[in-house]
Amino acid sequence: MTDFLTDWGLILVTFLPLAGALVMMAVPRELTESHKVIALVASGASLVMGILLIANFDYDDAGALQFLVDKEWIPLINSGFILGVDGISLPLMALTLLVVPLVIIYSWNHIPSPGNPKAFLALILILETGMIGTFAAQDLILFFVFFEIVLLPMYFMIGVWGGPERKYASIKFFVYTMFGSALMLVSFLALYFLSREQTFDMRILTELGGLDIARTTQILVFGGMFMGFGIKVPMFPFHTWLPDAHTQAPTQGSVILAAVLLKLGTYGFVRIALPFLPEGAQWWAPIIGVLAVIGIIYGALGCLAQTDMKRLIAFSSVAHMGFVMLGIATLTEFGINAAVFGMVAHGLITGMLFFIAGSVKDRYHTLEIKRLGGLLISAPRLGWILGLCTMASLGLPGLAGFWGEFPAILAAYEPAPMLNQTLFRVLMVVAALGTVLAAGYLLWLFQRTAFGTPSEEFVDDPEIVDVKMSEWIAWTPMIVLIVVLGFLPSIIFDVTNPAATLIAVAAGA
Amino acid sequence: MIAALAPLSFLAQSATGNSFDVPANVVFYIVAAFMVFAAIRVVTTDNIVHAALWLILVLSGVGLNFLLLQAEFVAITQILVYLGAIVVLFLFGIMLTRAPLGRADDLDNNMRPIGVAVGLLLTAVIAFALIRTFGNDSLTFEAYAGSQAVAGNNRTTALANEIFGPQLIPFEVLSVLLTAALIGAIVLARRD
Amino acid sequence: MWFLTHTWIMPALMALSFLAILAVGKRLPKKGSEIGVAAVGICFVLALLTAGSWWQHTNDTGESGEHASGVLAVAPGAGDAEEHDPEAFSDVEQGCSRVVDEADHEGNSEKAEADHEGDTEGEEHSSGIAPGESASAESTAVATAEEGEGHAATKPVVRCFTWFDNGPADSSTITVGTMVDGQSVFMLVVVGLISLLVHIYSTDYVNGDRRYTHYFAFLSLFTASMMFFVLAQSTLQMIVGWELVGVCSFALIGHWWEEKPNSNAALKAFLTNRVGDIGLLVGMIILYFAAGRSFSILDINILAASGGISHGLLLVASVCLLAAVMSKSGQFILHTWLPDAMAGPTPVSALIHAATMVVAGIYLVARLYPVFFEGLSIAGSSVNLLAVVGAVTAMFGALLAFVQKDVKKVLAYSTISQLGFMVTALGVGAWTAAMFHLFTHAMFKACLFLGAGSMSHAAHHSFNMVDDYGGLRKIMPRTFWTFIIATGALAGIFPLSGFWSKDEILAGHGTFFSEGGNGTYHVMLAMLIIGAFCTAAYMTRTIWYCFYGEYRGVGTPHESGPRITVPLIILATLGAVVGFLNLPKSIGPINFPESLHTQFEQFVEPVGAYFPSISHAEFNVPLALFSLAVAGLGVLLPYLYYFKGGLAPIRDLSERNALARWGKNVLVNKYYFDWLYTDVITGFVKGPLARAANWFNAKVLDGIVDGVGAGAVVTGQWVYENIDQEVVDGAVNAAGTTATETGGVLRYLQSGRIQQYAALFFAAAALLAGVFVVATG
Amino acid sequence: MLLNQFLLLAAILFSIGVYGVIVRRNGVLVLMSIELILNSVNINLIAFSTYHGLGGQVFALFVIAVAAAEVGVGLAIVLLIYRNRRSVDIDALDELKG
Repeated sequence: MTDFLTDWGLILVTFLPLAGALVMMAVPRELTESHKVIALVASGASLVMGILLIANFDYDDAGALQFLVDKEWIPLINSGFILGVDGISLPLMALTLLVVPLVIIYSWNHIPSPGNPKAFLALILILETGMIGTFAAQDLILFFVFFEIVLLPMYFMIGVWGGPERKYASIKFFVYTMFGSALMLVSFLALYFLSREQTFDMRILTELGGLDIARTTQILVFGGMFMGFGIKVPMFPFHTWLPDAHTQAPTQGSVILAAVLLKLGTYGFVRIALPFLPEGAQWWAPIIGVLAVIGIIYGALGCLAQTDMKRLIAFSSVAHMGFVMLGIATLTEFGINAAVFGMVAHGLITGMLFFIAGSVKDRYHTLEIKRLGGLLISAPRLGWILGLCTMASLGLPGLAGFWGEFPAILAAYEPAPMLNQTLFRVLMVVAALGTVLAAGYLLWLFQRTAFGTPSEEFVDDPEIVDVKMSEWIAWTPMIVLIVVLGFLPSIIFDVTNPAATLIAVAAGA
Repeated sequence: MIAALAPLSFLAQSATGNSFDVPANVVFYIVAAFMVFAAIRVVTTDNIVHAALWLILVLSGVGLNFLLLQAEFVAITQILVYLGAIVVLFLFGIMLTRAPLGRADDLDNNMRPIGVAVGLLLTAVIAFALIRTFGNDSLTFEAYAGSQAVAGNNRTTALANEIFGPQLIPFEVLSVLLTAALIGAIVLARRD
Repeated sequence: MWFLTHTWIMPALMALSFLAILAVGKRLPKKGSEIGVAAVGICFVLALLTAGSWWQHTNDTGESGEHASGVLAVAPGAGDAEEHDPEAFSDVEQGCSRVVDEADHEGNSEKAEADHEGDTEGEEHSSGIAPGESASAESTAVATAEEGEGHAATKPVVRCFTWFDNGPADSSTITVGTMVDGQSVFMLVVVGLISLLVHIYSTDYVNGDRRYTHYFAFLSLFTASMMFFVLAQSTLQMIVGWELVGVCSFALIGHWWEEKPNSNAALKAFLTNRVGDIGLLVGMIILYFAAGRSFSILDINILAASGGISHGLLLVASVCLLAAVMSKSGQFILHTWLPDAMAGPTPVSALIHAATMVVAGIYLVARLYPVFFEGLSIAGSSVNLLAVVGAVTAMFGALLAFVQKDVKKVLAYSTISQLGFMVTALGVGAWTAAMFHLFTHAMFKACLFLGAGSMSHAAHHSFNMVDDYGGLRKIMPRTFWTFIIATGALAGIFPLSGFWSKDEILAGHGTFFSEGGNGTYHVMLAMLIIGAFCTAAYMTRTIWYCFYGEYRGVGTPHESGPRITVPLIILATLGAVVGFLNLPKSIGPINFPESLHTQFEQFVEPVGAYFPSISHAEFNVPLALFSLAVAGLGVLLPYLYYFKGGLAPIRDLSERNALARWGKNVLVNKYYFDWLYTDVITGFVKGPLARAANWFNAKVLDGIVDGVGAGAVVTGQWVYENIDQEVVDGAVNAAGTTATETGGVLRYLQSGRIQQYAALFFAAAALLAGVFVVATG
Repeated sequence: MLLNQFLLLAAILFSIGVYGVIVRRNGVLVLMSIELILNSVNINLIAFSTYHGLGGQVFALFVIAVAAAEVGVGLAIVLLIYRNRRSVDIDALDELKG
């Protein structure tokens, strides 16, 4: 069993969804129910494999890559088919494996217009393969391939199943990310040519840690990655695609986008940019820190100006990812741990918020905050879940969001030794200020949507019902996780800590 | 066919020895000048049919370049496929879309300056990189010598060995692709 | 001992109760309230048992320290300190405090025998550490040497487990657990008691409410969070508890969220607290790093008390934490949320916004006292931030209470003012006095709030005492008497509890007649006395409006049922007698028996390396008399005005003393009285001062809060419209526009023209390639 | 002969092709520009194959084949567009516009 897992585990986890998508191709389009079942089975099988992996993961050695698959792939450029997970990829992979089946369950009776579950679900499965692959890949070219695989399904999800402005949003999303990817690829190639071994193997590149690469070059190459990953995160000046994409995407798209896709960028920073180019990272860290904090404040201000619930939540992502990036910018174990925790927490919480926004839209056919209100009367359970999620999102201790925020702020007090302490302490205070703004806009949202009495147009609207069965099934695991992680942060911290320590040592050396 | 072309490739043959370098170079630069001029005409002419004809010139020049580089088979294929098939396809396309056969003023959009800028920038960057990387490296055709030795001094045989040996699977995939493209083109172009 | 090591059961039980009520509450016959009442009842019993266990524990420690606990004389017994101090932390589980661990470690190496008595009860956790005698870790030793106070060190019982690891393996464990010492035990009892009574009271008071079940669920959650906070072993845990009580407060203030003002009040409370929380987060972070990457309260306290942390850092940290205290405990300039918080149900006001949650700030300061003590240089100075903030709050809060019509608002301002007393007490080094006042205040203020609730229950849910109350004395005798007793206690009337605790605070400032406590805080003392005067006065006014005169409301009021009156009676009784828990050693010539006096001090106040050596003020008879007189005057003036105002002037009084003569002169001429009271005192207070205060309160402070909110929205809007949509998007778009002659910036990217993307793409690729070509050369 | 003379020629052709892709409005002309780009790549492949063996020639052949396929499909698309809109003006193709 263990041998099987070691050899095939990761491959199966990664490609089972893709296999499911291929099977769906062969099934006629009219059999919508079968498509849903196949999609669920494929992602479920992947989840089961994932659980097996998680169960067999050696937590004492969480800093090392496990279940390593190392096959020859493109010998010409010395690029291998290398998959592996360590303490940092594992939580993110688990998050992906969890979220996708839930999204498929949610889709059971929420296929957005214009329908066609076959294509929709197949795209979700392809997306899953891309996301898991990105977290598992240990070869730059492989990483890049998976990273780009993600782009297309998302583009189509927004462009076909999206809202009225979908074309603009999808193009913006595509061009933005594509632009970043191009620069990122150049950086990868530069790494290849500049490294002593001429390899794309991330293990070797981590080990080399920017050896032989001059400082200026490191800074430039890091800059390319910064664009690629930073756009995906999205960091402050590059975030403008996000609100549009989120607002226009169908609920499922928004959830996946918020829950997993944004993490590809931050994961890239942690996995690739920091350990490969320590000196570049050190040069860029203050810039990243400042941009992150600007993002926190700016995202919050943006939220306060929104009149659309979904757009507000989208803007809040900018602020939350700011905390993640602040953690990364400190180049300390604490900061990187916080960042990974923040990614998972943000995935769960913002994912949930988008789920709720989608359900509200289903019921009210509008997300304009002004027109909503009295959700707690019309649909009490939905309202309470929204309350819980807003509380989690504003970083209430005892819920998952806190452990992404607080340690990041904490880490900023004492960043890695070579960074400017004063600057980071200022950033810390500003970031702490951001938590107040976060409370402001989220509670404001909650007050305007949930409190009060429903406006007249929605009183006794038969469509406004409380949480449905498929929603319960899809949401319960996420809600439970939000609460459990809030009280037992060790579930994630203990896994990420060894790996984060290695990265912090590599980047801060 | 190939044999018939043999006289033409004397230029290439001679390239190995320094003595014929000069005529080969002369031919190259003349051809290159024509090609650049023709290529510029392709993208600037305001007569769409002329563009296709200028394209023929460029493609032939590329074929000649292949000959200079001792790649006769590719040169032949280039001429056959491009001139025989692709340009004809273009002309069909022009006719079918009822493009204006004479001059037309609206073939370009308003992005000429940016196009020129991008083009010059690209040229500059690539040229700079090339010159710095390869400098004055001469062509030696060493690699050909090795494979020819195996295939009995016949370059075409060597090429065939390569295609139907190590590259067989890509080759097959390519044929599938061509079929798929054919079907795709039919599907797209058919009137429902 | 078992109870001391298993205190975690209490918050866990309450949390369980929260979940149970949410899950099945609605299906139960009493809609879930039975679960809550039962759980909190068990918790209260456990808290009492814990307290008993602690009492036992302290006595044991005292004996083993070979030191009679009663000796209070200030005698620098250095030998004594060395004798018992290593054992002072023998009940600290290994790993909960790095400093203690190090001390233990070094002790062990020198002297392994070191058996100790503390854990003979056979509990499995806290044993096994054999602290050596010398405990020569630098910090501990320094601290103990300074420890000159007389009685034996009380031993905190600390248990913990790893919460998570963060950072390199050797120095990164972050623990969660319980830290039980006198302070937390007494607070547990307070929380348990008030919570139990409020639960019982609520079963009647909110009966039939639309969200009865939710109400009880959140009461349970609140109790759980508060206990979690009180028992916290690490500062991180305190943050968690701190925020959780805040969110419960949010939920309960906004209990009737259908009405906008209620949800506004809830938002205001939460946001104001969040502003203070910036300070909390930053302060705790500073302390974490200052204590060598440890959240442990013990570590922080020991290091702070022993000079292991620089004064500058402590100062910054304590100022940051003060912001949190100001918001949570309603101290001046961040107090505005507390009166608004009265929008919640009255029992909630009693439990959360008077007796327990709002004192979390006080508790925080008391818990991390060395930080404040050293950081603000409390000993020996005559002014510091804590004292100033507290005194200002005590005075202004009391003044504001005059102009309120709503009985709950009077009580809310009163709470603010009393919290100011506690903060000042902490600021002048009168730690025990602050805790004691916290204790007594919890009793009588809860009683007052519940009494107000009882009245509104009778008077058709109105709290407007001026317009809707009156003459309730006869109709609601039990409410009346309990209210009177609690008012007496609040006003500091001898011998009710408030007298003792308030007086201890006043004495702690040092008096005008002699020095006392840790310094000479004369200015604060004066302000507090004014505050005390006002307290007595506005409470008398309240009593007049509520209970005397004719009933002015609608309907026929009636006395409330037993589930409301019984808690009132219990609280009033306690409010009357708990003052005797901490009698001074002597009052003038009268000496109290040893078993009676300074009990509170002995069992609650920690002594040892994790607590600074504070000195205790002696009971000061002149000061006590003076303050009593001030309180009496505070009662007298409104009494004369309201109760006797309509009667003929009392002539005889003027011949007896000067003060009464002055009062008489006022009364002789009604206008003069009016002038004095309405124009000069009330007029000034109610007019310029209160109005100014109210104006400042409403316009400036609220204005700032609202303004910041509105400003943030406006800024947000502006930023969004101008920067986000124009500049940032514009920059993106501009990249494609460089060579275009015309066309709006925004329109361009939206063109959707592939060729522009192509141009952009190639240009970017070329540029980047160029950069690399140049760079890698 | 120098390696660079071929490579530079290819670079120039490539840039001209890019220019064409950017400025041409007619779909057929854009396709022609793409052919220029593909051919410049082919020159590179062949030039390098003199150093690295016949793989480059094989690749060039593949590129030619793919180009043929591409032109086929591309023209079909242009045709389709023409049929639907009576124009092959790419500027008019603002389907992607938001």
